[in-house]
Amino acid sequence: MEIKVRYFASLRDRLGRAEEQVSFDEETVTVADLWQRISDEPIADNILVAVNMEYTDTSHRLKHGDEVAFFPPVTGG
Amino acid sequence: MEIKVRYFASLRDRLGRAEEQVSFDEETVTVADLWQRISDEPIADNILVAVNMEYTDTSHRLKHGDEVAFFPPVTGG
Amino acid sequence: MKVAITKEALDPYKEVVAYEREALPPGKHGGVVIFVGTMRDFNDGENVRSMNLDYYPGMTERHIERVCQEAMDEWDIMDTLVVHRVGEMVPTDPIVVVAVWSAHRKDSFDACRYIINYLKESAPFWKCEITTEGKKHWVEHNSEDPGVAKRRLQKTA
Amino acid sequence: MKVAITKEALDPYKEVVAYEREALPPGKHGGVVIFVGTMRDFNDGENVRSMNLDYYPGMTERHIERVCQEAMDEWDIMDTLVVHRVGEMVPTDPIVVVAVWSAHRKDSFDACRYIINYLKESAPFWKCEITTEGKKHWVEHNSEDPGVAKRRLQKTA
Repeated sequence: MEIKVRYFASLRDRLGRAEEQVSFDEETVTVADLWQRISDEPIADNILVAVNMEYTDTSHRLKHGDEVAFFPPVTGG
Repeated sequence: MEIKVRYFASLRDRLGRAEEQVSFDEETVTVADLWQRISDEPIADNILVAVNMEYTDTSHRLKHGDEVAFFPPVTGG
Repeated sequence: MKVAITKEALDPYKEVVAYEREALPPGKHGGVVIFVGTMRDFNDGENVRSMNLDYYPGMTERHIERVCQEAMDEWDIMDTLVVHRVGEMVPTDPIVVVAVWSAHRKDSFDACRYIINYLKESAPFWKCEITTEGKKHWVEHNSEDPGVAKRRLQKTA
Repeated sequence: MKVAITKEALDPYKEVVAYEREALPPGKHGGVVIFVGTMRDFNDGENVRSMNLDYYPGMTERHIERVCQEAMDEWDIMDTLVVHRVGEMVPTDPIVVVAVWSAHRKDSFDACRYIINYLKESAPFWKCEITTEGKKHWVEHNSEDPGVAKRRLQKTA
Protein backbone atom coordinates (compact mmCIF):
# COMPACT_ATOMS: atom_id res chain seq x y z
CA MET A 1 0.00 0.00 0.00
CA GLU A 2 1.03 3.58 -0.67
CA ILE A 3 0.97 6.18 2.09
CA LYS A 4 1.55 9.89 1.69
CA VAL A 5 3.37 11.36 4.67
CA ARG A 6 3.55 15.06 5.54
CA TYR A 7 5.56 16.94 8.14
CA PHE A 8 4.96 20.39 9.56
CA ALA A 9 6.77 23.12 11.48
CA SER A 10 9.87 22.15 13.47
CA LEU A 11 9.48 18.47 12.62
CA ARG A 12 9.67 19.25 8.91
CA ASP A 13 12.82 21.29 9.52
CA ARG A 14 14.37 18.50 11.61
CA LEU A 15 13.62 15.77 9.06
CA GLY A 16 14.63 18.04 6.19
CA ARG A 17 11.57 17.23 4.10
CA ALA A 18 7.94 18.35 3.87
CA GLU A 19 6.42 15.16 2.47
CA GLU A 20 7.17 11.76 0.98
CA GLN A 21 5.53 8.57 -0.29
CA VAL A 22 6.06 5.38 1.69
CA SER A 23 5.23 1.89 0.28
CA PHE A 24 4.37 -1.19 2.31
CA ASP A 25 4.05 -4.82 1.21
CA GLU A 26 2.46 -5.79 4.53
CA GLU A 27 -1.31 -5.82 4.85
CA THR A 28 -1.45 -4.59 8.43
CA VAL A 29 0.34 -1.30 8.97
CA THR A 30 -0.15 1.13 11.85
CA VAL A 31 1.05 4.70 12.28
CA ALA A 32 3.71 3.33 14.63
CA ASP A 33 4.98 1.02 11.85
CA LEU A 34 5.08 3.97 9.48
CA TRP A 35 7.12 6.02 11.94
CA GLN A 36 9.66 3.20 12.22
CA ARG A 37 10.22 3.41 8.47
CA ILE A 38 10.64 7.17 8.62
CA SER A 39 12.99 7.58 11.54
CA ASP A 40 15.49 5.62 13.62
CA GLU A 41 14.42 7.52 16.71
CA PRO A 42 11.27 6.70 18.68
CA ILE A 43 8.42 9.14 18.11
CA ALA A 44 8.59 12.00 20.61
CA ASP A 45 5.84 12.16 23.23
CA ASN A 46 4.59 15.53 22.06
CA ILE A 47 4.38 14.70 18.35
CA LEU A 48 0.80 14.70 17.07
CA VAL A 49 -0.50 12.57 14.26
CA ALA A 50 -3.38 13.02 11.85
CA VAL A 51 -4.66 10.51 9.30
CA ASN A 52 -6.61 12.04 6.44
CA MET A 53 -6.61 15.32 8.38
CA GLU A 54 -8.20 13.88 11.54
CA TYR A 55 -6.29 13.59 14.80
CA THR A 56 -5.56 10.03 15.84
CA ASP A 57 -2.84 8.04 17.61
CA THR A 58 -0.02 5.71 16.65
CA SER A 59 -2.16 2.56 16.97
CA HIS A 60 -4.29 3.75 14.02
CA ARG A 61 -4.29 1.15 11.22
CA LEU A 62 -3.57 2.58 7.78
CA LYS A 63 -5.07 1.76 4.42
CA HIS A 64 -3.87 2.37 0.86
CA GLY A 65 -3.95 6.04 -0.14
CA ASP A 66 -4.06 7.44 3.39
CA GLU A 67 -2.42 10.79 4.07
CA VAL A 68 -0.58 10.77 7.38
CA ALA A 69 0.75 13.95 8.98
CA PHE A 70 3.17 14.32 11.87
CA PHE A 71 3.62 17.62 13.63
CA PRO A 72 4.59 19.24 16.94
CA PRO A 73 1.95 20.67 19.29
CA VAL A 74 0.00 23.43 17.59
CA THR A 75 0.61 26.96 18.84
CA GLY A 76 -2.60 28.54 17.54
CA GLY A 77 -2.90 31.48 15.19
CA MET B 1 -33.85 82.63 39.31
CA GLU B 2 -33.76 81.55 35.69
CA ILE B 3 -34.20 77.91 34.76
CA LYS B 4 -33.75 76.44 31.30
CA VAL B 5 -36.18 73.59 30.67
CA ARG B 6 -35.87 70.99 27.93
CA TYR B 7 -38.26 68.28 26.73
CA PHE B 8 -37.50 65.18 24.70
CA ALA B 9 -39.24 62.58 22.59
CA SER B 10 -43.00 62.07 23.09
CA LEU B 11 -43.13 64.62 25.92
CA ARG B 12 -41.75 67.33 23.62
CA ASP B 13 -44.40 66.44 21.04
CA ARG B 14 -47.16 66.48 23.66
CA LEU B 15 -46.11 69.84 25.11
CA GLY B 16 -45.51 71.26 21.66
CA ARG B 17 -42.13 72.78 22.56
CA ALA B 18 -38.53 71.61 22.87
CA GLU B 19 -37.31 74.08 25.46
CA GLU B 20 -38.19 77.24 27.36
CA GLN B 21 -36.92 79.60 30.06
CA VAL B 22 -38.82 79.74 33.36
CA SER B 23 -38.28 82.51 35.93
CA PHE B 24 -38.92 82.29 39.68
CA ASP B 25 -38.98 85.02 42.33
CA GLU B 26 -38.99 82.44 45.13
CA GLU B 27 -35.68 81.38 46.69
CA THR B 28 -36.64 77.74 47.24
CA VAL B 29 -37.74 75.97 44.08
CA THR B 30 -37.86 72.22 43.48
CA VAL B 31 -38.32 70.26 40.27
CA ALA B 32 -41.90 69.61 41.41
CA ASP B 33 -42.52 73.39 41.69
CA LEU B 34 -41.10 73.81 38.20
CA TRP B 35 -43.42 71.16 36.79
CA GLN B 36 -46.43 72.95 38.30
CA ARG B 37 -45.50 76.05 36.34
CA ILE B 38 -45.13 74.03 33.14
CA SER B 39 -48.26 71.92 33.18
CA ASP B 40 -51.71 71.74 34.75
CA GLU B 41 -51.47 67.97 34.90
CA PRO B 42 -49.50 66.10 37.57
CA ILE B 43 -46.19 64.71 36.37
CA ALA B 44 -46.63 61.17 35.00
CA ASP B 45 -45.07 58.34 36.98
CA ASN B 46 -42.79 57.28 34.19
CA ILE B 47 -41.40 60.74 33.35
CA LEU B 48 -37.71 61.04 34.12
CA VAL B 49 -35.96 64.21 35.17
CA ALA B 50 -32.35 65.35 34.83
CA VAL B 51 -30.81 68.48 36.29
CA ASN B 52 -27.66 69.64 34.53
CA MET B 53 -27.67 66.33 32.64
CA GLU B 54 -27.70 64.13 35.76
CA TYR B 55 -30.68 61.99 36.70
CA THR B 56 -32.49 63.14 39.79
CA ASP B 57 -36.03 63.30 41.20
CA THR B 58 -38.75 65.89 41.69
CA SER B 59 -37.60 66.83 45.20
CA HIS B 60 -34.33 68.18 43.76
CA ARG B 61 -33.85 71.87 44.74
CA LEU B 62 -32.95 74.10 41.81
CA LYS B 63 -30.52 77.00 41.59
CA HIS B 64 -30.16 79.87 39.15
CA GLY B 65 -28.94 78.79 35.72
CA ASP B 66 -29.84 75.11 36.11
CA GLU B 67 -30.84 73.15 33.04
CA VAL B 68 -33.75 70.82 33.78
CA ALA B 69 -34.84 68.12 31.33
CA PHE B 70 -38.03 66.05 31.37
CA PHE B 71 -38.36 62.97 29.20
CA PRO B 72 -40.11 59.59 28.91
CA PRO B 73 -38.26 56.34 29.69
CA VAL B 74 -35.27 55.91 27.40
CA THR B 75 -35.53 53.16 24.79
CA GLY B 76 -31.81 52.75 24.10
CA GLY B 77 -30.05 53.14 20.78
CA MET C 1 -11.56 57.19 24.57
CA LYS C 2 -13.88 58.62 21.97
CA VAL C 3 -17.66 58.99 22.09
CA ALA C 4 -19.39 60.62 19.16
CA ILE C 5 -22.99 61.08 18.08
CA THR C 6 -23.59 61.70 14.41
CA LYS C 7 -26.55 62.59 12.22
CA GLU C 8 -24.65 61.48 9.13
CA ALA C 9 -24.59 57.98 7.63
CA LEU C 10 -22.23 55.86 9.72
CA ASP C 11 -19.34 53.91 8.16
CA PRO C 12 -18.41 51.77 11.18
CA TYR C 13 -15.14 50.33 9.85
CA LYS C 14 -13.88 53.69 8.63
CA GLU C 15 -14.43 54.99 12.17
CA VAL C 16 -12.55 52.05 13.70
CA VAL C 17 -9.60 52.31 11.29
CA ALA C 18 -9.35 56.10 11.67
CA TYR C 19 -9.47 56.02 15.47
CA GLU C 20 -7.01 53.14 15.72
CA ARG C 21 -4.55 55.02 13.51
CA GLU C 22 -5.02 58.21 15.51
CA ALA C 23 -5.10 56.95 19.07
CA LEU C 24 -3.59 53.48 19.44
CA PRO C 25 0.20 52.96 19.67
CA PRO C 26 1.10 50.54 16.87
CA GLY C 27 1.98 46.96 17.76
CA LYS C 28 0.82 47.15 21.37
CA HIS C 29 -2.72 45.81 21.24
CA GLY C 30 -3.26 42.17 20.40
CA GLY C 31 -6.75 42.63 19.15
CA VAL C 32 -9.94 44.61 18.96
CA VAL C 33 -13.50 43.47 19.61
CA ILE C 34 -16.10 45.35 17.60
CA PHE C 35 -19.86 45.39 17.71
CA VAL C 36 -21.74 46.92 14.80
CA GLY C 37 -25.48 47.34 15.31
CA THR C 38 -27.66 47.54 12.23
CA MET C 39 -31.24 48.62 11.82
CA ARG C 40 -33.39 45.57 11.29
CA ASP C 41 -36.54 45.12 9.23
CA PHE C 42 -39.63 45.75 11.27
CA ASN C 43 -41.44 42.57 12.18
CA ASP C 44 -44.51 44.01 13.89
CA GLY C 45 -45.48 47.12 12.01
CA GLU C 46 -45.28 46.47 8.31
CA ASN C 47 -46.23 50.02 7.46
CA VAL C 48 -43.12 51.42 9.15
CA ARG C 49 -40.77 53.17 6.75
CA SER C 50 -37.98 54.47 8.94
CA MET C 51 -36.87 55.21 12.47
CA ASN C 52 -35.98 58.53 14.01
CA LEU C 53 -33.66 58.32 16.98
CA ASP C 54 -33.84 61.23 19.42
CA TYR C 55 -31.14 62.01 21.99
CA TYR C 56 -30.17 64.66 24.53
CA PRO C 57 -27.10 66.45 23.14
CA GLY C 58 -24.52 66.68 25.88
CA MET C 59 -26.22 64.34 28.35
CA THR C 60 -26.18 61.34 26.02
CA GLU C 61 -22.46 61.70 25.30
CA ARG C 62 -21.65 62.32 28.96
CA HIS C 63 -23.42 59.19 30.15
CA ILE C 64 -21.88 57.01 27.42
CA GLU C 65 -18.42 58.39 28.30
CA ARG C 66 -19.05 57.48 31.91
CA VAL C 67 -19.91 53.90 31.00
CA CYS C 68 -16.79 53.65 28.81
CA GLN C 69 -14.77 54.91 31.76
CA GLU C 70 -16.40 52.26 33.96
CA ALA C 71 -15.28 49.66 31.41
CA MET C 72 -11.73 51.06 31.43
CA ASP C 73 -11.69 50.82 35.23
CA GLU C 74 -13.18 47.34 35.36
CA TRP C 75 -11.21 45.56 32.63
CA ASP C 76 -7.65 45.53 31.37
CA ILE C 77 -8.33 47.33 28.10
CA MET C 78 -6.40 49.98 26.20
CA ASP C 79 -9.04 52.16 24.58
CA THR C 80 -12.70 52.37 23.58
CA LEU C 81 -14.58 53.94 20.68
CA VAL C 82 -18.32 54.55 20.43
CA VAL C 83 -19.96 56.21 17.43
CA HIS C 84 -23.75 56.31 17.51
CA ARG C 85 -26.04 57.52 14.78
CA VAL C 86 -29.15 59.62 15.54
CA GLY C 87 -31.90 61.15 13.41
CA GLU C 88 -33.76 59.38 10.65
CA MET C 89 -32.53 56.01 9.41
CA VAL C 90 -33.82 53.08 7.36
CA PRO C 91 -33.42 49.28 7.65
CA THR C 92 -29.86 48.01 6.93
CA ASP C 93 -28.35 51.32 8.11
CA PRO C 94 -25.56 50.88 10.68
CA ILE C 95 -26.70 52.53 13.93
CA VAL C 96 -23.78 52.06 16.28
CA VAL C 97 -20.21 50.86 16.44
CA VAL C 98 -18.41 49.95 19.66
CA ALA C 99 -14.72 49.01 19.53
CA VAL C 100 -12.53 47.92 22.45
CA TRP C 101 -8.77 47.45 22.05
CA SER C 102 -6.80 45.30 24.44
CA ALA C 103 -3.79 43.08 24.82
CA HIS C 104 -6.12 40.42 26.25
CA ARG C 105 -9.08 39.36 24.20
CA LYS C 106 -11.20 38.18 27.12
CA ASP C 107 -11.20 41.68 28.56
CA SER C 108 -12.14 43.32 25.26
CA PHE C 109 -15.08 40.93 24.82
CA ASP C 110 -16.38 41.64 28.32
CA ALA C 111 -15.90 45.40 28.03
CA CYS C 112 -17.46 45.62 24.56
CA ARG C 113 -20.49 43.68 25.71
CA TYR C 114 -20.84 45.90 28.78
CA ILE C 115 -20.81 49.06 26.69
CA ILE C 116 -23.23 47.84 24.02
CA ASN C 117 -25.61 46.53 26.67
CA TYR C 118 -25.69 50.00 28.21
CA LEU C 119 -26.21 51.64 24.83
CA LYS C 120 -29.03 49.32 23.85
CA GLU C 121 -30.81 49.28 27.19
CA SER C 122 -30.16 52.40 29.21
CA ALA C 123 -28.52 55.18 27.20
CA PRO C 124 -30.59 58.37 26.71
CA PHE C 125 -32.01 57.63 23.27
CA TRP C 126 -35.65 57.58 22.20
CA LYS C 127 -36.89 55.59 19.22
CA CYS C 128 -39.64 56.95 17.02
CA GLU C 129 -41.05 54.86 14.20
CA ILE C 130 -42.24 56.65 11.09
CA THR C 131 -45.04 55.03 9.09
CA THR C 132 -45.35 55.00 5.33
CA GLU C 133 -47.99 57.75 5.74
CA GLY C 134 -45.41 59.89 7.57
CA LYS C 135 -46.95 59.45 11.02
CA LYS C 136 -44.72 59.27 14.10
CA HIS C 137 -45.01 56.58 16.74
CA TRP C 138 -42.81 56.76 19.83
CA VAL C 139 -41.55 53.38 21.00
CA GLU C 140 -42.57 52.97 24.62
CA HIS C 141 -40.28 50.22 25.76
CA ASN C 142 -36.84 48.91 25.01
CA SER C 143 -37.26 45.94 22.72
CA GLU C 144 -34.87 43.63 24.52
CA ASP C 145 -35.91 44.13 28.13
CA PRO C 146 -38.51 46.75 28.97
CA GLY C 147 -37.51 46.74 32.61
CA VAL C 148 -33.82 47.35 32.34
CA ALA C 149 -33.77 51.06 31.57
CA LYS C 150 -36.09 51.89 34.41
CA ARG C 151 -34.27 49.73 36.92
CA ARG C 152 -30.97 51.34 36.04
CA LEU C 153 -32.41 54.82 36.34
CA GLN C 154 -33.89 54.06 39.71
CA LYS C 155 -30.54 52.81 40.90
CA THR C 156 -28.79 55.92 39.60
CA ALA C 157 -31.34 58.32 41.05
CA MET D 1 -20.15 30.14 6.60
CA LYS D 2 -16.78 31.04 5.17
CA VAL D 3 -13.33 29.96 6.32
CA ALA D 4 -10.35 31.17 4.35
CA ILE D 5 -6.60 31.05 4.83
CA THR D 6 -4.57 33.66 2.99
CA LYS D 7 -0.89 34.36 2.41
CA GLU D 8 -1.73 37.91 1.31
CA ALA D 9 -1.98 40.97 3.55
CA LEU D 10 -5.33 40.86 5.34
CA ASP D 11 -7.79 43.76 5.24
CA PRO D 12 -10.20 42.56 7.93
CA TYR D 13 -12.98 45.11 7.36
CA LYS D 14 -12.95 44.65 3.60
CA GLU D 15 -13.49 40.93 4.23
CA VAL D 16 -16.38 41.58 6.62
CA VAL D 17 -18.09 44.07 4.30
CA ALA D 18 -17.67 41.85 1.23
CA TYR D 19 -18.95 38.73 2.95
CA GLU D 20 -21.89 40.53 4.54
CA ARG D 21 -22.92 41.92 1.13
CA GLU D 22 -22.54 38.50 -0.49
CA ALA D 23 -24.04 36.17 2.10
CA LEU D 24 -26.30 37.98 4.57
CA PRO D 25 -29.91 38.88 3.72
CA PRO D 26 -30.23 42.66 4.19
CA GLY D 27 -32.13 43.95 7.22
CA LYS D 28 -32.33 40.60 9.01
CA HIS D 29 -29.35 40.65 11.38
CA GLY D 30 -29.34 43.12 14.23
CA GLY D 31 -25.62 43.19 14.62
CA VAL D 32 -22.24 41.65 14.06
CA VAL D 33 -19.51 40.94 16.59
CA ILE D 34 -16.02 41.07 15.12
CA PHE D 35 -12.64 40.17 16.53
CA VAL D 36 -9.55 41.38 14.72
CA GLY D 37 -6.26 39.94 15.96
CA THR D 38 -3.11 41.92 15.27
CA MET D 39 0.53 40.92 15.52
CA ARG D 40 1.99 42.48 18.63
CA ASP D 41 5.52 43.75 19.26
CA PHE D 42 7.68 41.07 20.76
CA ASN D 43 8.33 41.59 24.44
CA ASP D 44 10.77 38.79 25.10
CA GLY D 45 13.01 38.51 22.07
CA GLU D 46 14.03 41.99 21.00
CA ASN D 47 15.95 40.64 18.04
CA VAL D 48 12.83 39.21 16.44
CA ARG D 49 11.97 40.77 13.10
CA SER D 50 8.91 38.87 11.93
CA MET D 51 6.77 35.80 12.41
CA ASN D 52 6.11 32.99 9.99
CA LEU D 53 2.88 31.13 10.58
CA ASP D 54 2.77 27.57 9.26
CA TYR D 55 -0.44 25.61 8.71
CA TYR D 56 -1.70 22.34 7.23
CA PRO D 57 -3.59 23.22 4.04
CA GLY D 58 -6.89 21.38 4.07
CA MET D 59 -6.77 20.20 7.65
CA THR D 60 -6.58 23.69 9.16
CA GLU D 61 -9.61 24.89 7.18
CA ARG D 62 -11.56 21.71 7.92
CA HIS D 63 -11.07 21.98 11.66
CA ILE D 64 -11.92 25.68 11.74
CA GLU D 65 -15.06 24.98 9.72
CA ARG D 66 -16.02 22.31 12.22
CA VAL D 67 -15.67 24.75 15.12
CA CYS D 68 -17.75 27.36 13.25
CA GLN D 69 -20.40 24.69 12.72
CA GLU D 70 -20.27 23.88 16.45
CA ALA D 71 -20.90 27.58 17.12
CA MET D 72 -23.84 27.60 14.65
CA ASP D 73 -25.31 24.57 16.45
CA GLU D 74 -24.75 25.96 19.94
CA TRP D 75 -25.92 29.54 19.53
CA ASP D 76 -28.70 31.37 17.71
CA ILE D 77 -26.49 33.00 15.09
CA MET D 78 -26.97 33.61 11.38
CA ASP D 79 -23.52 33.27 9.85
CA THR D 80 -19.79 33.20 10.59
CA LEU D 81 -16.69 34.39 8.77
CA VAL D 82 -13.08 33.50 9.53
CA VAL D 83 -10.14 34.77 7.48
CA HIS D 84 -6.72 33.85 8.81
CA ARG D 85 -3.38 34.98 7.50
CA VAL D 86 -0.41 32.61 7.23
CA GLY D 87 3.18 32.99 6.07
CA GLU D 88 5.51 35.81 7.04
CA MET D 89 4.13 38.84 8.86
CA VAL D 90 5.45 41.77 10.89
CA PRO D 91 4.16 43.60 14.00
CA THR D 92 0.94 45.60 13.45
CA ASP D 93 -0.17 43.23 10.65
CA PRO D 94 -3.73 41.93 11.08
CA ILE D 95 -3.54 38.14 11.51
CA VAL D 96 -7.13 37.06 11.83
CA VAL D 97 -10.69 38.31 11.59
CA VAL D 98 -13.70 36.49 13.04
CA ALA D 99 -17.19 37.87 12.41
CA VAL D 100 -20.48 36.50 13.74
CA TRP D 101 -23.83 37.85 12.58
CA SER D 102 -26.95 37.41 14.66
CA ALA D 103 -30.29 38.88 15.55
CA HIS D 104 -29.29 38.58 19.20
CA ARG D 105 -26.08 40.19 20.30
CA LYS D 106 -25.47 37.94 23.29
CA ASP D 107 -25.26 34.93 21.01
CA SER D 108 -22.86 36.62 18.60
CA PHE D 109 -20.54 37.59 21.47
CA ASP D 110 -20.49 34.06 22.85
CA ALA D 111 -20.02 32.45 19.43
CA CYS D 112 -17.29 34.88 18.35
CA ARG D 113 -15.39 34.29 21.57
CA TYR D 114 -15.73 30.53 21.15
CA ILE D 115 -14.30 30.62 17.63
CA ILE D 116 -11.39 32.95 18.39
CA ASN D 117 -10.49 30.92 21.48
CA TYR D 118 -10.25 27.85 19.29
CA LEU D 119 -8.18 29.68 16.68
CA LYS D 120 -5.75 31.09 19.23
CA GLU D 121 -5.40 27.97 21.34
CA SER D 122 -6.06 24.82 19.37
CA ALA D 123 -6.20 25.40 15.62
CA PRO D 124 -3.47 23.72 13.53
CA PHE D 125 -1.07 26.64 13.21
CA TRP D 126 2.59 26.78 14.14
CA LYS D 127 4.38 30.02 14.97
CA CYS D 128 7.98 30.54 13.90
CA GLU D 129 9.85 33.66 14.97
CA ILE D 130 12.44 35.05 12.60
CA THR D 131 15.35 36.96 14.13
CA THR D 132 17.02 40.03 12.69
CA GLU D 133 19.83 37.71 11.56
CA GLY D 134 17.29 35.63 9.63
CA LYS D 135 17.31 32.66 12.03
CA LYS D 136 14.12 30.69 12.63
CA HIS D 137 12.84 29.81 16.09
CA TRP D 138 9.75 27.64 16.44
CA VAL D 139 7.47 28.69 19.28
CA GLU D 140 6.96 25.69 21.53
CA HIS D 141 3.88 26.68 23.42
CA ASN D 142 0.77 28.71 22.93
CA SER D 143 1.38 32.07 24.56
CA GLU D 144 -1.95 32.29 26.36
CA ASP D 145 -2.21 28.84 27.88
CA PRO D 146 0.41 26.24 26.97
CA GLY D 147 -1.80 23.44 28.22
CA VAL D 148 -4.94 24.13 26.26
CA ALA D 149 -3.93 22.85 22.86
CA LYS D 150 -2.69 19.58 24.24
CA ARG D 151 -5.73 19.02 26.44
CA ARG D 152 -8.06 19.60 23.55
CA LEU D 153 -6.13 17.23 21.30
CA GLN D 154 -6.16 14.51 23.92
CA LYS D 155 -9.89 14.92 24.26
CA THR D 156 -10.33 14.72 20.50
CA ALA D 157 -8.05 11.72 20.02
